[in-house]
Amino acid sequence: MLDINKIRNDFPILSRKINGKPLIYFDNAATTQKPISVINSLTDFYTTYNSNVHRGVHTLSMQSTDLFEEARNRVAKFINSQRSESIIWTRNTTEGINLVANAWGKKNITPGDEIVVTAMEHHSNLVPWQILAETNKAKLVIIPINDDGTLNLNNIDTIINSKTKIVSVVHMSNSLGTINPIHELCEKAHKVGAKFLLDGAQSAPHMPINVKDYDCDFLVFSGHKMLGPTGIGVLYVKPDILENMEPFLTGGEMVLEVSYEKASWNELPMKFEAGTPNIADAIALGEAIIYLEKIGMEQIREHEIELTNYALNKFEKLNNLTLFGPLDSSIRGGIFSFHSEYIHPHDLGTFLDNEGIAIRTGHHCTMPLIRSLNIPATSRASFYIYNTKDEIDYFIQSLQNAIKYFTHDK
Amino acid sequence: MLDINKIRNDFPILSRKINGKPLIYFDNAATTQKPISVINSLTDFYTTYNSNVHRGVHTLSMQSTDLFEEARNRVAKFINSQRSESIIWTRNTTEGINLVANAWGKKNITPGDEIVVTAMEHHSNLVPWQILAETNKAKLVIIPINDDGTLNLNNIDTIINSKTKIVSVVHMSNSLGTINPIHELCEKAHKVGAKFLLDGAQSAPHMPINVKDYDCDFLVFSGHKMLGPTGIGVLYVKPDILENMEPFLTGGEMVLEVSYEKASWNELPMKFEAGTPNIADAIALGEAIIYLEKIGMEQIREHEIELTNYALNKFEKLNNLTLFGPLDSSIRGGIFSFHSEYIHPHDLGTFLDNEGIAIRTGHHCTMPLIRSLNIPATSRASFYIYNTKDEIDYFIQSLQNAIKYFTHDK
Amino acid sequence: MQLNILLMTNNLDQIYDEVILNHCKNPRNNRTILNPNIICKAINPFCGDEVNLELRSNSKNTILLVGIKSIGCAINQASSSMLSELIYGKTLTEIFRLYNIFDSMMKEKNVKENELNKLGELNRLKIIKEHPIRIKCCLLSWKTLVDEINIYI
Amino acid sequence: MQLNILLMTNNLDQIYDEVILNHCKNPRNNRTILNPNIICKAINPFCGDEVNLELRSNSKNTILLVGIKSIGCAINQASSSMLSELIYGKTLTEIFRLYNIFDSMMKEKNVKENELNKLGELNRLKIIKEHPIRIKCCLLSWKTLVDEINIYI
Ligand SMILES: Cc1ncc(COP(=O)(O)O)c(C=O)c1O
Ligand SMILES: Cc1ncc(COP(=O)(O)O)c(C=O)c1O
Repeated sequence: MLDINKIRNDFPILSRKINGKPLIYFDNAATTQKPISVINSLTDFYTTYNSNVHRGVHTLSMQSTDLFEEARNRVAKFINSQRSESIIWTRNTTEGINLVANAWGKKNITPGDEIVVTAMEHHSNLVPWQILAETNKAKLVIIPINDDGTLNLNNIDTIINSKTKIVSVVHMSNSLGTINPIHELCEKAHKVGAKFLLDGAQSAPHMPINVKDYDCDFLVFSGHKMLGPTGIGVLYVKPDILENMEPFLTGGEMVLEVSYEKASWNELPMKFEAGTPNIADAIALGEAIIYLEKIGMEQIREHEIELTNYALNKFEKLNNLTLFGPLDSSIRGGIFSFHSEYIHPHDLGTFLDNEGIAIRTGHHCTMPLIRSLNIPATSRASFYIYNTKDEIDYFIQSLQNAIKYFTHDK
Repeated sequence: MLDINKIRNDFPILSRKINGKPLIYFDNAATTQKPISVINSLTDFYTTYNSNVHRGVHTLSMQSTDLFEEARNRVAKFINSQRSESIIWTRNTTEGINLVANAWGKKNITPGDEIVVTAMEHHSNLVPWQILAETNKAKLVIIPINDDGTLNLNNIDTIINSKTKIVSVVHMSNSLGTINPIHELCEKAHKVGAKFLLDGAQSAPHMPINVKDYDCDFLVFSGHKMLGPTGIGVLYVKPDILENMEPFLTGGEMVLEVSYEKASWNELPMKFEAGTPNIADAIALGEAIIYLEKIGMEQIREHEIELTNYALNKFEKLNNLTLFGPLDSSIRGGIFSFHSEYIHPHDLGTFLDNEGIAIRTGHHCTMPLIRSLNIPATSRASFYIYNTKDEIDYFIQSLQNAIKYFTHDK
Repeated sequence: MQLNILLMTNNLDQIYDEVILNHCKNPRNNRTILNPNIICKAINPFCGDEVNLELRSNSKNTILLVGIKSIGCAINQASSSMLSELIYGKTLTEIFRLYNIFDSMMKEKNVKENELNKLGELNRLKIIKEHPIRIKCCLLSWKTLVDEINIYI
Repeated sequence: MQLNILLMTNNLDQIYDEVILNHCKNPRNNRTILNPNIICKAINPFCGDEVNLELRSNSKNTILLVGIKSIGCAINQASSSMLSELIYGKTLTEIFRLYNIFDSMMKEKNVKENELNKLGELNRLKIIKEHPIRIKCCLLSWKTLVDEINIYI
């Protein structure tokens, strides 16, 4: 059991009032709040160590480099990557996927090849593949979903076939909460010789991640969704693939030798990090990981299963709305998308905001999925380590009040 | 005249001791230190407003969006851009140039075209063009330099000709300090119908920048070199060009409508900002600009001219080393690269570090330039608003001591 | 940091006042009409708001009949319902002027009192300015109409 | 934040101790030799350090003559000069072992006392561990040689 009160004290923003009411932050799938240790790490860096990294012989530069590379090692351990060279800093999940689609994809996808994603992908794990498929004359194939928001794997052996070159799948859906069967999909991809990319944007913050166990070739996630600052993300690449990838962004830091005519590339992972990196935020992400590991990723997952069961139970009793996603908390994260014909998500969002509750409304960057549900948008509440059952109670109550407000005459 | 003492008090790191000596930070061309207002802006954001931007209906999201877009407006005003849509957030200068080379270049450079850069470009303004020239079968043409580190424009009308499609030039050289004649070069580019990109990484922090006056088509710079945090940079694009540029990174935020088959693009500038942006650092860069504007960019330039003249005068008296770059402070920034045959830059760097002085040694990401000087590397001292003549005195003294240390027997 | 929005009014009943809620619960002219000569439709893909507008005008470009079917949030519905009442009997040129006043009001521009009066109940939507993300909801039906009639005037 | 480096010794005379400065001001075997049978060369493009190494060995792979010309920083020069003394009279296999000890020492690995003793003056370079950026300078000439002789052993 997490000591939620203690945890909440570490998050200064949670004591903020919104419209006179205590903030209930249920927009964690969009971005999470930051503990004081992460905020302090930024202040510490800029007041004590700030310098550009690599190749500096002065003390500040050596110290910055040390902290920066230590953060990389920490990320490597966090996802059980054996080599820290496998960790490439990106801005966010989106950049990570673009990097793979360009640096690996452009070279390895040939006409007639197939790229497989699922029907529940975030735009960031869909559009880069659409573009790659178009430029390299490949075909994008979609794994469909069942009504309960799980993947429909009935025809999976037709979908993942000898033409498949990469399978790119979201670990935990940010719209449905579904946790997908990664081991199975990765194995199927490898069996036909395809690579496997795991979009861990929603899973890395909420459950233990183990690249060695999954055996995935690529993993991407964003720091800002796991207590870290905005502007820093991670791309993990399996060592043997990394060696054969072309660079993506080019310029300073990523080169070894440059003449006016041509350039050769620096060693890994610098080859993929052009220009001055986001040093302070990388270090702060390391600090966020320290915080998460202190609580324990297993414990975090348990806490969220508990909240999820609690919320599922509450939602079950409401008959004026539809909840999306699986009802089994063992394959669902703490993400609740729902729709009510009695209230538009925008109006609900505004109503709840008036009660201090922050939820997200819209298509959550999964527009084709939301359209396939035949609704314009959903409302989404998503939980994290600092959320409580009391907050869920208040939220469910407010939700009911909102529906009343917009359906009955005053 | 700047009130340097007052300014120094705003920079917490300047009171740090390095090896028991007060820090003299002369590595500003690599990255600058941060004033307390910028550091506080990060803390403020994460303790009070933190949320993802755009499309959120809750208070935190509206406030974050407001602050984020306000920072964009501030950048627009800072460089005298009429429209804030012209301001695209990037990670750094390097990403900005890559974005142009890809989103504009891939479409507009055809076989036989010429791309013009100078012999003093940073790798970040060289390698992306090498790659583009190779993939699009164009030719990269180099404007040579004179012995005094200024551009040699004798054959400029042959170099910039009807085949030229883009001229991409560093405003202030990070290795030589040279300030290039932008008006003239931009006019020549436009006369032949070519676009003009200005690499403002070293100029935007140190002098007034006016995109309307220069009439440049693209301008790039990095927040971390102008008191802002690492991880945020700016690309300015002239409005009419912006409309016709293809997206670069794709995914969340930058799309308008997405189906499983294809996507259409969001309005400007979001079309070029895929995924969750670096919100906190963009806002903090806005805060850095407030700080710079309070001092005044004209005043900053004057201060640096004064330091430059002072340092030039000191360097002139040393006969055991070679100083690179022009000796006229009206076309030179506060950047001093030099070489002495009596001491290797690495050893000098280590020696000065022992005295608390941070300088950079190496090729400063301008390897072809440094090689053309027939030396392995230079030592570089670079100044900013918080540097003083006293510091220059101590630096020059230490420099002489270092040469003594390595040439005479103890 | 300067944050205008910090001072915003956020009392729910000020946003969803009686008039707005009434329009949204009982949308006026919520129908299709016979023989429309102006038909337009718009979708805001971000939130799924959708407007279907049908008008019949005479040779003097005066609106004689209005039908509007609007799906979406309360603000979009109320704005559409108000539009359907306000444009009745107006010429296309007059509608264009009304739109300009409304658009200016929503974009923080200075608008004269006597101009604002022409908007009637639409004035109630001024409060939405403080929720920038929802200004689009207010303007959707209006912008749709004006984009269409632009060719006639 | 944990910062091992914070505790680093930074006294200049510890880095550039007399022995190191002496080697760098009076580099040993700084010459080309006649009829070398092993020649190798390396450049570190980042700082321009350059090493040119010429050796003559006998049929038992024992080094009989050493010439080394090294350009670069004091650390590289000292390391090269020490190398030229240390490898004299050694077999290629012995050199390879010495390199492994030296490399381990510089990379924070545990190395036994009696192993370290074999390095002689090279032990002085241990302090460079605290300046990670300059470890490459220490190792350049050694790595160049070992990469070359790898094919012989
Ligand atoms: C002239 C110039 N251009 C480009 C860059 C690259 O900047 P960044 O590393 O922030 O991308 C630099 C900084 O080193 C520079 O000085
Ligand atoms: C599943 C999933 N993938 C990708 C992303 C994109 O993350 P970012 O915006 O940090 O690039 C998100 C976040 O919205 C997500 O939830």
